[in-house]
Order: sequence, then structure tokens, then C-alpha cells
Amino acid sequence: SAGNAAAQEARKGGTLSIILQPEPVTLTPSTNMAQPTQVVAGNIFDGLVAYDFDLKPKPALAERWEVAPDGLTITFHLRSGVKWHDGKPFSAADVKWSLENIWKTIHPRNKSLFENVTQVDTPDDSTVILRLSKPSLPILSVLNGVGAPILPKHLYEGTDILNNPYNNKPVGTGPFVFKEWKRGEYVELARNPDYWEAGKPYLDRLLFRIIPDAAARAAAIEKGEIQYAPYNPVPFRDAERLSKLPRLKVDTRGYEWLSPLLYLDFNVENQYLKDVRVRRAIAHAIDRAALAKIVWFGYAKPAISPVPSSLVTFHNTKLPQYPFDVKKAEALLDEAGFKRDANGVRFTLTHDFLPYGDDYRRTGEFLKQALKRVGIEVTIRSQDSAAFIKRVYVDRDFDFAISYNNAFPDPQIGVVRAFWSGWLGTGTPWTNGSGYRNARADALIQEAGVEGDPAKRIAEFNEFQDIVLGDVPSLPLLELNFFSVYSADLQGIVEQGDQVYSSLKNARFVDAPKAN
Amino acid sequence: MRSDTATPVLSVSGLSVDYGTARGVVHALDDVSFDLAPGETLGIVGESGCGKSTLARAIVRLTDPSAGTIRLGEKDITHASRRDLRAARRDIQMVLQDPAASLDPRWTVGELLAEPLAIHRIGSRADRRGRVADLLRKVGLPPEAAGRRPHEFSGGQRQRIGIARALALEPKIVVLDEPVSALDVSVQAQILNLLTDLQRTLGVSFLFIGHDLSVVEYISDRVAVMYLGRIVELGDRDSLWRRPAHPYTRALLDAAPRIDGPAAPAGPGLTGDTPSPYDLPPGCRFHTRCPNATDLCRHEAPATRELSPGHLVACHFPDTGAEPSSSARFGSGI
Amino acid sequence: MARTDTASLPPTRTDFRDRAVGRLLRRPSALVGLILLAGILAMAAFADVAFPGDPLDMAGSPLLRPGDAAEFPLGTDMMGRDLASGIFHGARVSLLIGGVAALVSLVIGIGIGALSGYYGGRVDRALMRVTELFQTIPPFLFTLALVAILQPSIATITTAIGITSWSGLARLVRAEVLRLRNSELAQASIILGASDARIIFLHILPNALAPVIVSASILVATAILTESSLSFLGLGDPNVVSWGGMVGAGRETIRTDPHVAAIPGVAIVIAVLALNLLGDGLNDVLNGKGERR
Amino acid sequence: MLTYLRRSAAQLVFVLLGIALINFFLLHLAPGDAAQVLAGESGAATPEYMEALRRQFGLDQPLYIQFLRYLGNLATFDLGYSFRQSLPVSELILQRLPATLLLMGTAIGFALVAGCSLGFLAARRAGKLTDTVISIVALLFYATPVFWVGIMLIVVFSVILDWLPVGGMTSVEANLGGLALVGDVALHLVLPAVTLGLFYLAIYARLMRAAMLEVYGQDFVRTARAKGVRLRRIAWRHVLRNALLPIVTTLGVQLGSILGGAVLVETVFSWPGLGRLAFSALFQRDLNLLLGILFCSSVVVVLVNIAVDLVYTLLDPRIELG
Amino acid sequence: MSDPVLAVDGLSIAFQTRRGPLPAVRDLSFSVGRGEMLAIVGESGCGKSLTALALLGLVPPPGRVTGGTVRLEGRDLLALDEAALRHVRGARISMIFQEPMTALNPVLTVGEQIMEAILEHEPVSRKAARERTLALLERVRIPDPARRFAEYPHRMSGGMRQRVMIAMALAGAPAVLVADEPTTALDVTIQAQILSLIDELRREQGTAVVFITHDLGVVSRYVDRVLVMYAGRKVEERDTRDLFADPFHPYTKGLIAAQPRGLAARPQAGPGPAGVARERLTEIPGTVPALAAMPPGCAFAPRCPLADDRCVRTVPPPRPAGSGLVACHHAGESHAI
Ligand SMILES: Nc1ncnc2c1ncn2[C@@H]1O[C@H](COP(=O)(O)OP(=O)(O)OP(=O)(O)O)[C@@H](O)[C@H]1O
Ligand SMILES: Nc1ncnc2c1ncn2[C@@H]1O[C@H](COP(=O)(O)OP(=O)(O)OP(=O)(O)O)[C@@H](O)[C@H]1O
Ligand SMILES: [Mg+2]
Ligand SMILES: [Mg+2]
Repeated sequence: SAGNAAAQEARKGGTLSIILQPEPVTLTPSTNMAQPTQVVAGNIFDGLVAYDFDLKPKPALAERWEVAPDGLTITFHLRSGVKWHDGKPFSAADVKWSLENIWKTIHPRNKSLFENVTQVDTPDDSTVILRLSKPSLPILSVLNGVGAPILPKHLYEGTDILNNPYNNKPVGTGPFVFKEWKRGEYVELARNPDYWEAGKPYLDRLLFRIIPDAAARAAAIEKGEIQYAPYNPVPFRDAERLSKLPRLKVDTRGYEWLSPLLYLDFNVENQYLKDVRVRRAIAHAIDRAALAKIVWFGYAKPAISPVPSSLVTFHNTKLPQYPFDVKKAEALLDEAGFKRDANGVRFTLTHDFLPYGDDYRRTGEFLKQALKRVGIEVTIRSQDSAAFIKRVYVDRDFDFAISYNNAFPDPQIGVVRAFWSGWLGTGTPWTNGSGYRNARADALIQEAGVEGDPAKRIAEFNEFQDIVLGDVPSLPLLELNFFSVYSADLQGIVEQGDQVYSSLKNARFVDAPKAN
Repeated sequence: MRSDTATPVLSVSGLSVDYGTARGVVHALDDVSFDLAPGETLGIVGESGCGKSTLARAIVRLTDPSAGTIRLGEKDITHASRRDLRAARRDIQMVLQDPAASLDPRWTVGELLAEPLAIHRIGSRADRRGRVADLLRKVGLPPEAAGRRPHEFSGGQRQRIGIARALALEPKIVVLDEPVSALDVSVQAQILNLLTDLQRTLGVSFLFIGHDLSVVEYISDRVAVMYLGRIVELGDRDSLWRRPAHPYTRALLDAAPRIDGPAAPAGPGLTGDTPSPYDLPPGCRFHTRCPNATDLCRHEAPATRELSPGHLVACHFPDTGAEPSSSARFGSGI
Repeated sequence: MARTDTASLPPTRTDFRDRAVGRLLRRPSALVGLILLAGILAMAAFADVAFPGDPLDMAGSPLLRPGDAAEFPLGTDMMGRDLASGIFHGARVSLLIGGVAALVSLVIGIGIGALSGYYGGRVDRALMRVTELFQTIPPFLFTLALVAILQPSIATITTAIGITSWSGLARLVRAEVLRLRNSELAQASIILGASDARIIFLHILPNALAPVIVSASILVATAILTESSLSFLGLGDPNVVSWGGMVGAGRETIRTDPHVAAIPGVAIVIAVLALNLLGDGLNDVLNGKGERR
Repeated sequence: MLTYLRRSAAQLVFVLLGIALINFFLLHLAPGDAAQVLAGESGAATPEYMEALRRQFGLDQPLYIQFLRYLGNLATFDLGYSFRQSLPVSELILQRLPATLLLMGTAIGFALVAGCSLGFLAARRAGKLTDTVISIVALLFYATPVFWVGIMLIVVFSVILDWLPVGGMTSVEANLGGLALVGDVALHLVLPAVTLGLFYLAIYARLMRAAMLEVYGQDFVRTARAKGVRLRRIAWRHVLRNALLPIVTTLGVQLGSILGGAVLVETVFSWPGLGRLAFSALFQRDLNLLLGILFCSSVVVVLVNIAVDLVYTLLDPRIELG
Repeated sequence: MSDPVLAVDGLSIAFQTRRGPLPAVRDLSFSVGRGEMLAIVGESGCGKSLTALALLGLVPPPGRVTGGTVRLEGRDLLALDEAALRHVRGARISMIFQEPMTALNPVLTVGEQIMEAILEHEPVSRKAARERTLALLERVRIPDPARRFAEYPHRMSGGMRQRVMIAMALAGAPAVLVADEPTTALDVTIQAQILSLIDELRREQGTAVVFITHDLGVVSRYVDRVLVMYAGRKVEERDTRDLFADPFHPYTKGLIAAQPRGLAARPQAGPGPAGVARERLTEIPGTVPALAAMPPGCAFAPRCPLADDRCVRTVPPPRPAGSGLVACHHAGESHAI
């Protein structure tokens, strides 16, 4: 944090209480990309790089890196003198091992990105050279501590990685050291005194507290029992209220690396929805601005493309659009041959919403009312997440469903999965839920994946966006703004674009930490 | 009338009933035998818990006997199936002790009286209505009674309804388990009169269970005295009262004061309590309280013997009526 | 021939049932319960008249407080839905859930209790084991599991509540049937030659009804509460308005706009209260406590 | 006594088998499995990864094999392994059990003591204002949804008055130990225990009142009065003890339901108990864990019922275990 | 009778109902002397138990004593407050109830329950109270008192329990013992034991006994004087012998006649029962009127063969007759029937 004068005045030490919700499954981000795991792990595991607010990589464990012009070689120069929390030195071997055994194999998101890495060379302890058979530009977008976690080879080598006991008492190189995980209560991390960045972290202790009920979270934040609460910890309405309190700040920065997008998946095999006119009609029937305002309390903005606007280089603004227009919607439906019956109903659909909280349920309710206006009767179906995943992604026994995906800095990582037909039939969650198949789109996805020329990739993605938005198998609804709430006497708590998944090494209390 | 003068309508032999409970097995009835002649009333007396109700329940097959036989005329109903029993039930009916409890409070008297007819599919609906009126008249209730519910009647009237219901199927035998115990003296007289009248006109046999000796004496032709599940003495009402042979019968008669009896009990009476049915004494069951008990009594159960024709007693040392004390006791009143 | 009883019958008193109702009405608490319940029933019955249209419609601006706008006397919720309309229409659903769930558990409970009590022995032991089983599994957890498995909808919620709440009733009915089976009432019928079915359905069950009716009122109340708890945990049916669902939906704004959850919450409290008061009153009246002093 | 214990043991075995059976098959009816949930939470997953998870969880086996294997494990007191939490189920349960027992015990204790006292008072003042007030308050507690009471208590006592912590079991921040820790836990316990207890308090108050009045109507009370015993002494010595009998019975019956209520209270107060664990296990299709919890709670219920029976025999000499 | 221990005068008890007071006992007067045993007989519901309870101030609500006095050793009990009454109950006047099953507290040992009767009235040590209790148990002929002391009621037979009740009633050496149908629930042989025990105690200790029963046989054997109640009123009060020999009131007559006679009263035992008509019992037709439907005049009038206008209109006042009193307009002429 460049030259913050206040930082010098800021007290060192203190305990920061943080909300963690829900309770993580594991604390090691190797196989589990769930949000709570990452929130904790970001503080324990440093990545090769970290990301700015504009998603440019900046040095972390890698001091420098070079990409060969043909994109087939990437070299990382590692920081020296870094130690694992157990005192063992960190070296290139750890990176190589992690790439080969985790990034390339079991990491749920990165497999395709590292697929073309054919060889990893470690000429010395602080140099790692990736050799690729084809270019894979998005690699540089996932190299933070949770995107490409580096695990201590000496603790993992030769073990069953999925069941390694260190998964739940992680050993990393980050600014905070794992102390204790009391299930159902808290995860405790302590300051890493040997951290490579001198003088950091400031805080002595991070205490991630598990508070399942939203009202209780709000109360805890309000009382100051909790000083940092990322990831929409309280209902929007409460956020509004808390933001007015002088003691608290509500901040939507720090989620740039995620770029979450709320979308509507149409089952294109449905007897009504297979008609693109119907899908377009529905798109016209939804007032996304009102949705953002009423249901999401302004913590969202209408999306116009499957690639969120935060991915500036890839986001295409010249795409077919579906402005809110009930008349147009009705016309399209009439045209498609679905006339209103005596009760004014054209047909009935079932809607499944992502069971991750009331916001999604209310979105469903909003859609129900919106579609009712154009003569589509909607039955909302609620279920838990296991059932939702099975219904949408495995059984494909649904009409239209609402969900969200993180886009991440490169469409290759988070966007194309929703459209690539290669995922069909695999039953993989958060992939192509609509059942969309388009040869051109598939080809574009594949080409962009191995394209070494950034400009060409952009062109490919532009065409891709144009196709999928025209076909609307999946309708982008809103770009969501997640928010964090934190105490006004904290500084350095949001410092980078992947902050929520990164460490709090810059966080510090400006006044005496609250006695508690 | 003696039981041997005609074929009995009911004949019970060697009847035993055991109840299995958490605390152990209760031999509530042990080897009980007797006959009931047509038109006869057999009284059963004994202390609480001696098995009177068990006997009644076993005879109408509310309880399954563990040994012995029950014959209704020629028919053995000891192990009759439910279906066969239904037919048999037309011949043997029972009046329960508590008239308030045995009449469904939700039903009208008419419905209650028609129920047995409906169960056995006798007559049409209209026929039944006639029969009900008939029955009500028989037991001395006005026909309007049919439209009311049991709680609107007094205890005595309710017992009349109970009796009417038992008579609906025109049974040959009616078992009456303490039918007047819950009633006041003045009402009791009404019911006893009703029963005698009914027996005279209908010729039914009664098995009358009671604990009030004067009532049993009044109503019965023959009387059986029970003690701890056994019949200890059985005989003609008069011979039993005049010449009680079993010490228990004698004690029972002594202990029951009557307004026409002596002002003070004849003897010291029995001491001690009835033994627990879970833990029956060996030998003669009465020996723990018997003033004449000997070693023999303590070890060997007495067989039933016939003192005079029809007068049976189960005692090693029955009082044959020679002793002055017993005759003296009755002497004063005669 | 017996002489006719010279005394005429005592004057006819009113019917047992009439008297029970009369006595019920004279109990202040039961009367209050009855009036409240009648009010709720009336709300349910006239929901369509008082508030035509879909209660789920986003009719106004969100989060109006009671009194903010004349057309929304109780205000609106987060989605701008009319709370008053929700309360009226929700009365229907909540009573339906309560009623049907109670019915389900009545059918199971009475069935098991009656068979167990009447036949005794092995049947009894087997059925009571099953009942015990259902008693040992924490009922709410069980309901939760069922709803999660069957996926929340008004039908599954109702069924799940019914399936998990009959065990107490079964025991109660069993005890009653056992008592009545050994009572002179049933024995008199056996002696008359009545069939088991006749005895159970005509004599035993009608007489065991009093405590059953009382528990039924409590069951309805409990079902309404359970539904609200399920909604609180996010397992409600979003297609219909129920009070529980409204409370569940209002909990997000419990700090900022407490009326959204409080109004349906009060409705639940009143309904549960009414049913309990009525149950208490019925209990006193049907079990003759009012007569015996 | 011996036969009683033998019967209880048989009952326990039956109940446990029944629970295993019902839950196992019921839970397998649920759509989706643990691998899907896990994959779903991961934000992305490859088919190979899900296959690996399934194999690891044993979900690739036929159902009856899974069940038999589960029963086999149970026979050796092995509750299995929670793959999701990467810990043995028994360890997870043991971690949470103390908190659960503490919460339930305190809630029940509070409900019993306060409820019985109120019921006692109401019965002694039957028909008077005190009685009416107590009865109405009890009914209100009974009729108000638990979670609602909980949230309101937090708002009033934690946020507005700032007397008590919002939730959790300890002030982890403070690094307390010894007596201070005990005090701290006690402070955290107040609101959840009261919330959970209020509902049962209402039940016990009403039950106690009814039982007292019932006993007051019994002949032996008249006997006591006839021998000139003081009213206060009649209430305490003759009526109370008899009136406790139905309470004890209810206590045993309600234990199961308390654990259910704990789900709500643990949610509202972030109490690290079994109810909450079961709840999340359910949604994560962590069947081993859920089965284990249901199992343990049933064992607890059965054991407490045995204890209740024993207490009953102490209170009521008429009852003999057999 | 000189100086009765207990003198009841004009006792009236009514139930408060919504439709106004419902009189259950009306204008009842009687007295008992030292060592005397007075029986109150009458049909079920005629107010016997209420009267008994009123003697101890124990009329259960909504019942209430609406008039009269109950003087125990000269003191009007009805004027005492609850605290003062408590000192009298169990000490000067005590009571035995009908149901020995339910009249004892099931969860306390019989010893404790008897001791309580002592400790509540006298400032003695527990040890002394225990001694006295053991003596009392001995006194009522309970075998092995030391063991029985620690026994719970459910382990005892009915007769045994009734003895415990008696021991409890005697604990304070009361002047008056009220026994409300103490043997109705017991077997005849046990009844005989209990009755002779009571009889013996009153002779030895001079306790006055108010004995409530509906068993005329028992009355004839044990009791000195009989008070016959009908529908809440005294209809006749006589010395036992006189009463049975020559009842005045038509109700009393009916009651005695309705009793089945034994051999003694039958004309020499007839040839054989069934065939030959048993002589009919004398019935009192009809039933006792309900409290709410009490006729204005003599309550027995609707069932009385002698009833005339006067009976229907006015309540007959008790007037002296023979060794006692009778309340019948036709008392004089009643000999005619
Ligand atoms: N269902 C039963 N289970 C166990 N024991 C029973 C049962 N019914 C009766 N007994 C016992 O059997 C014995 C005989 O009982 P029964 O009812 O026949 O006596 P009783 O002579 O009719 O007595 P009472 O005069 O009191 O009616 C008693 O010891 C009683 O406790
Ligand atoms: N709570 C009450 N309300 C109205 N009447 C009552 C109430 N309790 C008792 N009674 C009536 O009071 C009258 C006297 O009752 P009591 O118990 O004194 O009769 P009893 O002579 O002892 O009868 P029993 O021989 O049956 O014991 C009865 O007619 C009874 O119905
Ligand atoms: Mg009997
Ligand atoms: Mg009485």
C-alpha cells in the first residue's frame, strides 16, 4: 500500500473478527472453490501473483514473470527466502508439484487452462518454467493464492491429496497462520511473524466467526462484535441501514476479480422455450432495472452481455439487446403461436431458483409476476442446492432456472462454460444448463482457448457474444455487486481486485482495537 | 328345582382362567364346575377379587378360559370361533354391573335396545321399533323412553334398560354381574322384583353374582360360595343358609349384619386379610384365615364332596350341621 | 309381567352435545378462542371478496409502513406486495396447512392407536415400537428432512408435518381405546355379538373423541407454527402466501421494517392462541371438568 | 429392574435399527448427492472430479451394499466418516455434543424450574388475577414462533440494551480461560436457553397448573385437610409431588422435540450445536453425518427416557420397573 | 341427652349455581354425645356426605354452608376461620372416608401420613411422633407396625388402608369421629373387623361417632341412634331398636321393607324356590327428585302412598315421636299402614 501516512500511525496488532458464512467444507483451496474456503484460505496461501482493481497481475510469490511471444513458455522468478508456516523453505519444486498434481488435475476450475502445459522446468529453486503445447493466455488471470494454490510439496507428496489431514489445518506461505478451526464456531488465524513482506501483516489475529442467521449477523456487525463482513453478509435492506451508521462502511470493491453475473437459463428442449421467439419475448418481458432496484436494492446493474462489463477488454457493447417492452414480448409470443386462453394464460412454466438465499427466491417471484403480465403462468419450485443442481445440471428436468456465475477476468474461465456443448451430458454444475448447442459458438470457444494473439481472442469472443445473445439460451440479467461491511476504524481492508479471496495483510485498526 | 331334574341349559366343568400380568400369573379361576337348570337362578357370592366376575366373563367368553369346558345346552362353546359365538350369544346374555358405564352415552335408548337385533339381523327397522317398545314395557319403562339418552335416566332406570337389552335376543340364560350393587336399597328392590317377574314370565335362567348376602339369598334358588378362584360350597339356598358346611361360608354369613339379625356378631369373625392372588397359599386356600385349619389343610387342597344331594363343599373338615353353635345362630331369628 | 314404573321419566334435558356447546360458550377463554377462530375463518372465507386479485402481485411501492398509504392499510413488503391481502389469503393457506396436516396425523394416529389399543398383544407391541421410533426421532428435524427430500411445496410441507406429528396422538388414542375396550361399554357390545369393526367405529372411537378433538386443535396450532419455522429456514412454498411464509420473507427486514414480519407473526400468534384456548375449553367441557367440581 | 433394562436395551436396538433404516433409505431418496453439492459449492467441477468424489464417498456402490456396510459399521460402534467435513462422524458429533447438551439442559432446566414455579403459583391462586396473568403469558409464549422470540431477544438485550452477546458460545476474541470462560459461556447461554426454554416453560406452566388442580381435587388432599394440615404444607408436600408425575412423563416425551427446536435456536444464536450440524448435513447430503446425529439424538432420547423412568419410580412408589 | 359433644342446629348447605343457590341440605339438626354412635342413613345423594364434610368445614365449592351452627364442645365451628379450623380438624374432630384407595396419598408412606397428623397439631419431636404412630398402628391391629410404618399405601389391602385411616383419625384423640361410609368398599368379613374396631374404640375412648351409611344391616348391629335423611332433610331420628321395630315415616318404612328378608323373616322355608312365587319385596316407587326439581312440600310426597294436599304444599316440620323425631304430616296416623 503505497505511502499511506496514516498507516504509520496505525496501531499494529489487534484481533479482527470476520464473518464467515456458510461454514467452509475445507480450508485448502485445492479442490474446493467455495466462497468461504477461499475467504479463509486467501489469508493463508499466497499466490504467484495478486490482482489490482483493474485485474492486472502484480507480484506476490513471483517477483517477475515473462511470457514468450508465441505464448508457449511462461517463466516465473520466485521470491527467495519465503518460508512455509512450518518453517520449511518455499521453492520452485512446490510450484511444480502443485501445478502437476493440483492445477492440472483436481482443481475444479483450472484443468482446462493448464491442460496444454506439457512440461514444467525448475532450473533452480526460484525459477519455474511452464512449457505449453498451445497458448493459454487466461493462465495469467488465475494465479492468485486460491486460483492456483501452491501447497507444500513436503506435506502432500505421495499422499491422498483429497484426504490429506493438512487440508483442514492448512500450511501456507501467507501472512496468517492457521491456528484453530472450531467447527460451527470459528476459524482462527494468527499473524505470521516470518512473513516475507516486512512489517506485515498488521493484525495479530483473524477470527472468522460462523453466524448462520442474517439478522444475527446484522446485530453482531451493528454491535461491533464483527468488524469485517464480506460477501453480502446482511440483507440489502440492512446494508442500506448499516451504511448510514458512521461507525460502519459498506463497500462493493474487492469483487472485481469475480465479476458475478446473474442469468436465466432456459431449457432449450422445453416445448415452449425451444422457440427462440419465446426466449426473446421473456427477455423483453423482464424489467431488469426494476429487478436491480426492487429485489437487489441497487446492488446490481442490468447486464447486456454474458461477459460482464468489468471484463473491459472482452465486454462487447454492440450486441442484440432486449429492452423492457411488454408489447414486443406479447407480439413475439403471439407470433410464436402461443395465444392467451380464456384466462389470459398462454402457457405455464416452472421456475427453479438458485437456493442460495432469499434474494434469488425473490428474483424468482419477480419473474413470476413479470411473466404473468405477458400471459405466462409461472410456478416457482423451491428446493435445496443438491436438488437444484441435480435437477438443472444432471436431470435437466426444468423449464427455466435462475443462477449466477463468476465470470473471472477472462471469459475463458467463467463465461464460456455456460454455452459450450462439451459440458452437456456430464452433469457438471454451473456449466451449460440450457442445453445449448451451436457449432459456431463451440468452435469460437475452442479457438479462443488456444489463441495466442490477444486481439484475435477479443474478436473471437465478440462474435461469440453476438451469437449467444442472439440465441439467448441463457439470458444475462444482472451484474451483481457484492458488498462487504466493515468497521470505519479499519484501513487497508479493500486493497485489490481479488480482495475477498486474498489476504488481509494490509488491514489495520486506526484507533485502538475495540476492547472485547 | 334341582340341577339334576332337567338337562342343564348351562354346564360348566373344570373351568380355570389365568391372567398373565407384569407381576406374574393370577389364577383367577380354578377348576370351577356347576350346572344351571332352565328357569333356575344360581347365586354366586364371595369376597372382592375371588373371581366372580372372571367366572361370568369366562362363561360369556369375554375372557378365554385356560382349562375346562363350557356347554350351552348340548353345544360346547369353550373354544367356539367368533362366528359360532355370535350364534351362541343369542342364548346367553349378560347384564353388567354398572348400568351407566355399559350404555353408550351417545345413543338413544331405542338405538341401544335395537342394537342386538341389528347385530343379529332380526326383523326390519319397523319391526325393531315395535320390539323395542315391547322390551321397554317388559322392564317397566314407558315407550317414550326410546327417544332419550341414558344420562336422562336414574340409576335404577338405566339398569332396567340394561336388562331390557340383555333380553332383546330372548336368551335362555342371563348372567347378572352385581346388577344391583350400584343401586340404592329402594331401587334395588324394584330391580329384584323385576328380575323375579321376568324369570317367571320368560322362564330364563339367571346366574346372579352379588356380594350382598341378603340379596343373593333373596333371588337365588341355589348358591355357590367362592373363595380365591374356587367354589368352596355349592348348594340349595336354604340348606346353605341353614347349614353352612364350609367355615368360610359360615364366617361370611356371620359377618353380614342384617336388620332382622342379631345385634352382635356371633363370633369373633375372621382375622386377617385375603391372601394376594399372585401368591396363593398352598393346600386349602382358606387355611390362612380358617379357625379350624390343621396341617392337612396347609398341605393338601381339599376335594369337593357332596354332603347331601346337591350340597357340595370343598373342605377337609366340613361342618355337617351337628354343632349347636351354627343352629343356635339362626335359632334366635327363627 | 313387571309393573310399569309409576314415576314418570324425569323431564327431558337438552342433548349432551347442545349442553357441551353451551358450556363451551360460557367459558370466557373458550369464547375468546372461538371468536378469534371465527374471525380467522371469516378472513379465509372472504379473502377473495376483500382482496380480489393475486396477493403475490407487486401492487405498490415496497416496504410501505402501515398507514403510509390508504390502499395498503398494513403496508407492503419488500416486493411491494399488500400485507393486508397477504394476511387474508394467508389465513386460507395457513389454516389449510394446519388442518390438513392435523387430518393426516389424525388418520395415522387414530388408526395406529385404535388397532394397537383394541387388539393388544403382538399387534400392540409392534405398532407401539413404530410409534416409539417416531417419538425418538426429533420431530422437527424429521419434518425438515422430509420437506428437504420431497422438496418444499404446500403439499409436501403438509404431509411431512402430518407424518411426523401423530405419535403422541396414537398413544393417546391407544390409551383411550384400551380403556374403552375394557370398559363395560365395549364388553356389552361384545356380549351382544357385535363385530370388531362395529365396536371400534360405533362405540369406542366416538367415545374417545373428546381428547382427540382437543389434541386436534393443538395439532392444527402446532402445524401452523411448524410451517412458519420451516419458512424461516427457507423451506416454504413460494407459490402461495402463508403466514409462515410471510414471516420468513419478512425476516430480512426485521430490523429495518419490522412490520413485515410482525404482522403475519401476530396473525400466527393469534391463531395458535385461539386454537389453544378453544382446545382448553373443549378439554374442560368434554372431559366433564365443568360439571364435576 | 433387570428385565426392565433388558427391555430398554431391546427397545434401543429396535429404535436404532428403525432409525437407520428409515433415514438411510429416505435420505437416499433425496435428489442430488454429496458429490453434486460439493461440486456445486466449488463453483465448477469436472466429471472426473465428481467421479472421484463419489468413489471416495462410496456412493458408487448399490444402495443395499451401502446400507449393509453402514449397519456393519454401526455394529462396531463406528458411525462412519464425513467425507464432506473430512472427519469421522463420531468426532464431529462429540465436538458438538457438549454445546447441545449444555443448551438443552439449561433450557429444560430453566423451563422446568420457572414453568413449574409459575404453574404452582397459578394453581395456588387459581381463578385469581395472578393465575389469569400467568396463564395468558404462558399461552403467548406457547403461541409465538421460537425464531421470532429469539430475534426479538437479540434486538432488545444485545443490540439495544447491550447486556448480552448476540450469539456464539464464547467470546473467542477475548482469549478467556478458567472461571472467566465459564462466566463468558454462561453469558452467551442466557439468550438461547431462554428462547428455547420459553416455549417449554409455557408447556410446563400449563401442565403444572392443570396437574396441581387435578391433584387438589383428589381424595387424599381432602384427607390431609381433614387432619388439619396447613394449606401451604398440603401444597408442597401432598400436591406438588403428585403433580410432578405428569411433568416428568412429558419431559421424557418432549426431549426429541427439544432437539428439533434447537435447530432454530442454534441458527438464530449461532450456537455450535448438533441441531445446526444436522441441518447443514441434510442440505449437504452428508448422509453419514446426518444419520450419525439422528442416531445419537435417538440414543440420547432413549437414555433420557430410561432416566425418566427411574426418576418416576423414585417419585411414585406405585411404579415398579419390570 | 346431657351436654352433647357435637350439636348441629339448622344446618343448611347449598350449591351456588348460575341459576341461583341449589339447596342440598336443609335445616338439619342433630347432636351426638360422648361415646355415642349416631348413624345417618338415606339414599344416595340425599346429602349425607355433605353433612359430614360440613362438620369439619370442608364443604367443597361451589357448595356453601348457608345457615345453622355446628357446635363442637361448645364452640361454633362455622364461625371459625380457616386457620382456627385447622387446629380443630384432626385434633378435636376427625374423619374417615369411604374410599381407602384414594384417601391416602400414594407417594408418602403411611407412617409419614399418620405422623403428619400428630406433628401438625402438637409440638412433639419426630421421634415421639413416630413412637405414637407405631402405637396407633398397633392399636388398629396392623400386624408388624414397624415394617408397615415405611410402607406405601398401594402395598396394602383395602382393609389395611382403612385401618391406617382410622389410626390417622385417632392420632389427635378427637372428641368426634365422622365416618363416611367407611366400609362400603370393603368385603363383609373385613367390614366386620373395621366396624368392631370403631365400635371398640368409641367404647374405650368415649369418642362420639357420626356414622354415615346406607347399609341398614350395619346400622342395626352397631349403632345407637339413627337419623334418616331424604332429599336433604331429616325425616326421622330414632333409637335404632325403635326405628327398626316401628318406623314412623313412610320413607323409613319403605326403606326397611325394601330390604330383602333372610330366612329369619320368611315364613318357614317354602317347598322350593323357582316354582313357587317368592314374596315380592316392597318397592318405593319412583326415584328421588333432583335437587333442581325439589317439590315445594314434602320431598317424599311424589312417592308416598299417604300423600295428600297438605304434603304437596307444606314441608312437614320434625315433631317428637317415640324415642325421637319424625317429619311427616301423617306421622300419627301412619301406624295405620
Ligand atoms: N384383566 C385382568 N388381568 C389381571 N388380573 C385380573 C384381571 N381381571 C381380574 N384380575 C384378577 O383376578 C382376580 C379375580 O377378579 P374378579 O374381577 O373376577 O373378582 P370379583 O370376584 O369379580 O371381584 P369384585 O367383587 O371386586 O368384582 C382378582 O385378583 C383380580 O385382581
Ligand atoms: N358441585 C355440585 N353441584 C351441584 N350439586 C352437587 C354438587 N356436588 C354434589 N351435589 C349434590 O349434592 C347432593 C348431596 O351429595 P352428597 O355427596 O352429600 O350425597 P350422599 O348422601 O353422600 O350420597 P352417597 O350415598 O351417594 O354418597 C347430591 O344430590 C349431589 O348431586
Ligand atoms: Mg366383579
Ligand atoms: Mg356420600
